[in-house]
Amino acid sequence: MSIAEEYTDTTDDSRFERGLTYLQRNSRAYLLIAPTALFLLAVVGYPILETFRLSLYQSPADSNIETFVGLQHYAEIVDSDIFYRLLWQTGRWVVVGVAGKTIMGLLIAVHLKGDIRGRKFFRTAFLIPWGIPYAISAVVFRWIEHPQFGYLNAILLKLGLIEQGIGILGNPDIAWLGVVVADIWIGTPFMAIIFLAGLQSIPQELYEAAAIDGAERWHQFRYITLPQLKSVILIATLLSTIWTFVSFDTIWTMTGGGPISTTATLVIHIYQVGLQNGNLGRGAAYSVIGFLFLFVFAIIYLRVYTRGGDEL
Amino acid sequence: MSEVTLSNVSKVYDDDVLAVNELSLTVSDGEFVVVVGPSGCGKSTTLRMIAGLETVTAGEIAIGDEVVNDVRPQDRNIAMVFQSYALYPHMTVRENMSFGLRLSGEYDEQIDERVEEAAELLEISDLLDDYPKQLSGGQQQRVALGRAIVRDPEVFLMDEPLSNLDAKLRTQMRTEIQRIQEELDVTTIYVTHDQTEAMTMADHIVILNGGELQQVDPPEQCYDEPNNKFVAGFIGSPSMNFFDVTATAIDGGTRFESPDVALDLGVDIPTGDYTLGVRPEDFVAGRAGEYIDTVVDVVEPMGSDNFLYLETTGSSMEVVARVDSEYRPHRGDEISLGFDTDDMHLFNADGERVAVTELQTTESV
Amino acid sequence: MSEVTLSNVSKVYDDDVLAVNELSLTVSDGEFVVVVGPSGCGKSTTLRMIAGLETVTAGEIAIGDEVVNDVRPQDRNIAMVFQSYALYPHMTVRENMSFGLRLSGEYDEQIDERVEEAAELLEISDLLDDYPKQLSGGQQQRVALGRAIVRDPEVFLMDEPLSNLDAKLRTQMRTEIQRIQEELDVTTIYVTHDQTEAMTMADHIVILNGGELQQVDPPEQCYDEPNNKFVAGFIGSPSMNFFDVTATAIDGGTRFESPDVALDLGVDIPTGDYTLGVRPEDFVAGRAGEYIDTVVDVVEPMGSDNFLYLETTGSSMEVVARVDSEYRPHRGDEISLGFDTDDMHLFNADGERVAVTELQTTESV
Amino acid sequence: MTMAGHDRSGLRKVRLYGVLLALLGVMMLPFYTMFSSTLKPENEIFSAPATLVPSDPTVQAYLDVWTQTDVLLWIGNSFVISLGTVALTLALAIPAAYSCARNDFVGKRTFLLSVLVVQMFAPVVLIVGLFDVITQFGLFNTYLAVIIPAAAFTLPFNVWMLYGYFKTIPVALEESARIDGASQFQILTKIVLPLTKPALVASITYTFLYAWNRLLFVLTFLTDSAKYNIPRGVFSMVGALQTDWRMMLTVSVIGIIPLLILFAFLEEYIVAGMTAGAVKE
Amino acid sequence: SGGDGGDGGSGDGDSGDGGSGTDGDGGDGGDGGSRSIQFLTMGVGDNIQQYFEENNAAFEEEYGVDVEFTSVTWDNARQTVNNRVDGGQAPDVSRWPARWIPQLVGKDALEPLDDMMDGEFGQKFSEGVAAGTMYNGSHYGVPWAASNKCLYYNKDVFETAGLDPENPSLDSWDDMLSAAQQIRDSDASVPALGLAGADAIETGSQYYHYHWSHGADLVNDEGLPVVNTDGAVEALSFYTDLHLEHGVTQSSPLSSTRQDIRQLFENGDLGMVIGHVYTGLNIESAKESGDVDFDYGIVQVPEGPEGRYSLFTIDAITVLSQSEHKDLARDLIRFYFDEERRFQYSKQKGFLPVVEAVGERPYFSDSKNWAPFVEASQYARARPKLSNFSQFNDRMVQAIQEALADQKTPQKALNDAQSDLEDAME
Ligand SMILES: Nc1ncnc2c1ncn2[C@@H]1O[C@H](COP(=O)(O)OP(=O)(O)OP(=O)(O)O)[C@@H](O)[C@H]1O
Ligand SMILES: Nc1ncnc2c1ncn2[C@@H]1O[C@H](COP(=O)(O)OP(=O)(O)OP(=O)(O)O)[C@@H](O)[C@H]1O
Ligand SMILES: [Mg+2]
Ligand SMILES: [Mg+2]
Repeated sequence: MSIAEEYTDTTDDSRFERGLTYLQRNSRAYLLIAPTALFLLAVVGYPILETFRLSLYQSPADSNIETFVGLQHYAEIVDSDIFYRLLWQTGRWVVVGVAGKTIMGLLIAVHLKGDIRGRKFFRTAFLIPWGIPYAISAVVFRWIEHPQFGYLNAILLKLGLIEQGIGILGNPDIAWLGVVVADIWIGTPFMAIIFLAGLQSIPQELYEAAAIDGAERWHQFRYITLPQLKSVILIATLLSTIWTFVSFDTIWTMTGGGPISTTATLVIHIYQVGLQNGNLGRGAAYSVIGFLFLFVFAIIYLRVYTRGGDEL
Repeated sequence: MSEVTLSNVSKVYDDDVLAVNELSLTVSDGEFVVVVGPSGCGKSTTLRMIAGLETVTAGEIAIGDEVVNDVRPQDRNIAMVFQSYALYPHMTVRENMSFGLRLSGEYDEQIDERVEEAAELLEISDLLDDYPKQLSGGQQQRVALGRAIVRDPEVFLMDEPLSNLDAKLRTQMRTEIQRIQEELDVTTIYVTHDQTEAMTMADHIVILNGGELQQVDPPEQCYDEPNNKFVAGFIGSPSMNFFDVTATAIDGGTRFESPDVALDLGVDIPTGDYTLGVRPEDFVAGRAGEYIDTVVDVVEPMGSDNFLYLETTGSSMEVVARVDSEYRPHRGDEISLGFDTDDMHLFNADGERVAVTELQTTESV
Repeated sequence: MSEVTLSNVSKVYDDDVLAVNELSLTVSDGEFVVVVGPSGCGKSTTLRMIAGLETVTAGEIAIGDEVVNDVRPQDRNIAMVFQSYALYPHMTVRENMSFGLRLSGEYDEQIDERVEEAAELLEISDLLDDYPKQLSGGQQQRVALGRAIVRDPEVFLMDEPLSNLDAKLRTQMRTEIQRIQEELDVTTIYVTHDQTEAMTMADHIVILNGGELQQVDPPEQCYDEPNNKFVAGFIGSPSMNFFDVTATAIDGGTRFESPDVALDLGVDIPTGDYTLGVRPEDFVAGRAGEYIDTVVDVVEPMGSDNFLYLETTGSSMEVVARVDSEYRPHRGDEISLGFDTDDMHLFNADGERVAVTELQTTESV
Repeated sequence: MTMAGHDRSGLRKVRLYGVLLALLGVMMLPFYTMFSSTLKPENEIFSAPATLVPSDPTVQAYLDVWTQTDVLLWIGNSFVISLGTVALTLALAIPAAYSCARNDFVGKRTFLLSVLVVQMFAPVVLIVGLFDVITQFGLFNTYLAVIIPAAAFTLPFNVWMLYGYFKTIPVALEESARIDGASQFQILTKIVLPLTKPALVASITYTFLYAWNRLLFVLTFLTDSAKYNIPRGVFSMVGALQTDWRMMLTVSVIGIIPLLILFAFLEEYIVAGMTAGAVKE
Repeated sequence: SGGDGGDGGSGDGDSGDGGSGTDGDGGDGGDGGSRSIQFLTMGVGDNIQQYFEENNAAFEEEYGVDVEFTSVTWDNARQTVNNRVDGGQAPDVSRWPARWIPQLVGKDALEPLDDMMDGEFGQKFSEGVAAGTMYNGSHYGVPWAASNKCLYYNKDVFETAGLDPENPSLDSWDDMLSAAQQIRDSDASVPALGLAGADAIETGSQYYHYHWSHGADLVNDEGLPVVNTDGAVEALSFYTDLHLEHGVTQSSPLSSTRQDIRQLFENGDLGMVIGHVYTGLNIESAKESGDVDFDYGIVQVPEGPEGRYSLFTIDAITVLSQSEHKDLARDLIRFYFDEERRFQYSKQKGFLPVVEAVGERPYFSDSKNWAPFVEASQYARARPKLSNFSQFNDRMVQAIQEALADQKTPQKALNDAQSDLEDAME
């Protein structure tokens, strides 16, 4: 019997007592998380539960009468074609959007990391998109891409690349890309500042050691920066995924989900069904499904992350 | 070719700290040079400049025939042990050690082999899959050492690589480093504050003080013929004992006098103020009436020897003598210390060495 | 009262590393104890448990009369020098050193005074307004030391506080630490891998190996009467030479024999396998035909002495001897090494000390 | 010799700035669109094709905004809401994140995961229920009606972000402070937080801007136009059939100015806090 | 229904109803004496902001109350209203499209205003207008404003294209098409016709003109969808062919909202567009400030094989049943229905007057901008009153887009819409 086993194997205490001493020993830890837990519970606990509850009811827009329908909403959703199309459209929206923001953010952060002249200017300038109300940014992007008033078309026309304005947001094949670009633009500063903060906490001597080991810049990035940023990247991409998944303003303002619903995501659909058309129950059911997707994703993501032996 | 040459190299840190001042130094191909000097004298800075981690404020550094001032560290083909270890916290010991090899595109088996070999040598085979934070200080240091020695660089730079190891392991590692260095015939620059390491490992010892070069010579020469008072006091432990003496011309030589010493030598030397130095182990104790009269203050048994801390009767100066462990006087005992004039060192008012022996020889001719 | 008592203290790290095993130890009030042992033997862990930074897996630690297992570090009134320095990177040297005092609500002038006094002592007065990253390794270490000594704790814990200092400064610091410790009469537990520090500073030396206590005794006793083979080999540098010998009864005593040694002693001792140990400095070189015949391999001049690395003619074992620096044989010279049987150590098959001298005395009675 | 060196580091600089400027250009195009539009007469905004440079720049829009709207009031309200949210969020997130970073307790993973759950519903969905909560607490039409939901939605990021950063602070530093006699609170305020400056700044920036840009909560929970923030102010200009885009954009541009000042200030703060490594590892 | 004693005698302007100070719930008079009334509207652009500010102030002065006036954007209006109604924070008075009335009534959110509408106050409105706020046999609001459409054309463009600007002969859809073709083939550098195709409610509004005039309808008398009749297919075919076949529209109509094409026209960058009164008013004011310089004409929306229709929308002002100040709310309504105030509103906002007396003012019949719209009242046609109209409309817009994008034939697009709508409306 190893010493370790010997000492962890004290079975004398009753389970309850042990639980009690455990709580006592960790009381500070619990005390410190308690305000956050309680606050969140108080503020969003009810809305979330309400969403779950509503998803089991038929609650027509034009009446206060709710009818319990069980899982009917879910059944109908899973049975509908639109659901799968929405999933696909949400998926590509999230994947491309998050990847774009992450890459752009990293690119900016890496270049801003050093002690360069004009750092303050660049840093501040890169944050500008973040300071504009999202809906305004979306409007501006809609204009930029607009076939008639848009700067993009104006530039292309001026360069003689096109003869007639192209309507990116009116083209069912590429409209979603037109929206993703705006989303990336809006979301990049966040990524950049997070990564910058992460980069700044990497000890310089690790780069020195790596340089001595013969690591080129790319290697240093790959073997020092990325692993050291791992937890930051994890947090940023996980949250960004969630946010992008539930994001609404940009799409809604730019295309309203169109054309032909090709830019609609689950959330856009939820808004249309639940809030515009007043089918709250159906909207809630969609919301719960969206939540389940994200939840499972988060768990898998964290699992994969912690697989290498890293702590959560 | 991997001779390392520093020509008038200076380093001024941002905030106007002159860390290294016009240092010129040549380390020949395959040579093992040990850099010593008081804490803060610029040892690490020098190493870091050679590695390319610190820009050179003035002067030139060349590796082989190439001036490397503007060559990036990764292109200099060096291996370095950092004073602060600088292990990669997100990599296991194995990964830490193999990182450089992997980058240079070695085969996996070969990497494994070399890493395991080095780990065995450093007695960290059991720790290969641990992360740095799980290791003790000395274990971390050994990993840092291992990371350097698995590679096959042109130049080894080691910054106090054994400082956190115990005497036994240290002796062992010392031998291993020497063996590896000789085997690979790699030019090596080694910073240490350990006298034993300096004395036993170095082809040449480089002594720095306040960013300035004091002496570059083989170990024994540094010990026996220190360039100046600083080196004399720095090399050797316990330090050399110094007496401020005045030289006056006497018949057939010179008389050196202080409240504690009075010594007539058959040398011809300008009169004036000098400093006379005698190493603790060069004292011969017990010859009463000879040269210096002292009273025993403390006796420090060191196992193999005893250190005597004595006070001179003349001016109550502290003097240290190292004697055989069997000789063990008591506090308050009066002892007279003698020394051979051959073992005596003499420095002029500027602290520079005056070669007494030669003078003596000259005189005797 | 600030006696420190460890009773059967064990530490198991999460991943089942047994770092300290059933350690019992009492450090009396005001005592200076030095902990030594090979790298990774649990020295830092022990210190950290006493400080309260590491939970105790089993056993009890008491400071004064109070069991402190569950007392928070900040309530233990200790000062500690970390092996890794652990300086606050965002504070200047002055702020680093005064942080503890400030927290305990001292007056500003008093704080300044104490910090400046300590800085002077540590020769870092010029650096008071620098940040840690602007300091050399040794300077950082001195700041770490300074941070501990400005305070007025019940217990000092120091983890290799001088490892990055040069010999001279180290000697100086050593003396200072001892002076401060005596002045304040603070119970001190001091980890080092430096033999000189251990020998000169300690009231008692604590020797650990693999998490287990080997010996607690005054320095000389550890040196002269090591409890076991491990201690014998660990204390003293270069290490003791060991010879595996077989004891057979002969007329009027015992014969110890190995390919290298043959020695008849007038002792009565069970026959069997033993290890015979002789320290390098206890060899007397040049007495041909006496005990051990060797061939010189390497001569390492150390300034004050020479180390001889020799190979026994019997079984080609390596033997180290320390001789006067004037005695300087050449590679290949044949030398016979002798030693006084008084200086000889004997260990049984379990590595435990067999008191030869006493046996001899017994026999001679 | 030194020439070559200059060339090389010069080249690197050129490349660095090249990349930065290119990125900046891409990031700035939409802002340029916005800004240049504010200098155009109303009709020119909708000329086809667009004029890339205002043909006849005028600052009339800025004057109009100044005289005709409550833009200062909106900015002031935005500050109140943003600062309130930052204060509330950090007060909650710092202890929680610290607790998770330094302790290993049963339920930690669950806690961290549940914190995320908040974000997994679109705010437009939760707002229905949130409305009840806000009115239940009697907060309707108060600043808190915006601050509290904003805090709830920024908490997850803050908890996770700070949690991640707190973990990167060498424990040795905290241990050292404990030995020095620092209380848990002092360790947090004197050691941990100063060392997490970059992360704190990121957190604050995020939280501040989240609240700054929040339209939905203001729209839903504030009816009193004296409490409007900038986005709400901007969108109060959207008409049924006709919208004064120029004024809206102008307000948006003006709204950025205080932010720029703030960012510049924070930048200073980050640089001041950039100190690394005093632990041998 | 019975007596109209409630608001006896007051010509809804001034003093008469001082009694409102002590209406029903005097209980809340205790605190500081100032009561407040919440007035929610949507889409108050800058052009009418001042109107409300001034009049609210006047009302506050007169009645000694606070008016808490809130305007939300159209994008968020629906949701805000739902939230506030569901959350028990409904305003006292609110103005919104009459087509929302059914849904709100379903939630018991609205106070019947029959007392006002059936009384003297109701006399202000023509029957057709008054019917706009009627649902389930009760008036749940007072008509606030109305809008309808005409066809604008750019005289300069017509001239360039060799068409007669003063006599454009745009009577039928085919006339419009041939004029457009002529513009397309001419030197005119602008697109001939504005076509809305973006994913927005208004795309439906624009299209329904074509739909109805081809004899198609949205729902039948039983309220069931009938969107894929032959007429409907013909209408949609015509609509999409304008773009796909004839190329007379601006590029990429799927990108364009109704606002976009209106802006194009107002800037002189379009030949023709169907628009509201205020398009003309906007152009006038832009011409005044020198920003644009072109002449335009207004004619009736072209006629189709089965008639001519102009989409007619009514906004209603309502009192919410949650209100605790219902009498005061009525006072506010009466206050705003002062004839002069109504006149100013229409004039400034560019909405057709709903009060007959105002509509008869020569200001409207004499104005070249207003007269065609007054005339268009005879072609007025409202969207069907369906509680789920917005869902219905969404589906229609999708069909239009599918056809416009050439993904489906008009027939198929409408068939699919029909079947989806049938499912949805079961
Ligand atoms: N955090 C940890 N997790 C797991 N194992 C650890 C941890 N810290 C130390 N150890 C292990 O415990 C043992 C004792 O470590 P400790 O740091 O006490 O050694 P030490 O005697 O101080 O050595 P050194 O002289 O090298 O500093 C080592 O084997 C080490 O690998
Ligand atoms: N980054 C820095 N910024 C400013 N000054 C520095 C910096 N690094 C070192 N110095 C200063 O330069 C001098 C030389 O430092 P260096 O690290 O080379 O000393 P060292 O000889 O290695 O000392 P040690 O034996 O203590 O490690 C010291 O006085 C130190 O304070
Ligand atoms: Mg150094
Ligand atoms: Mg240790």
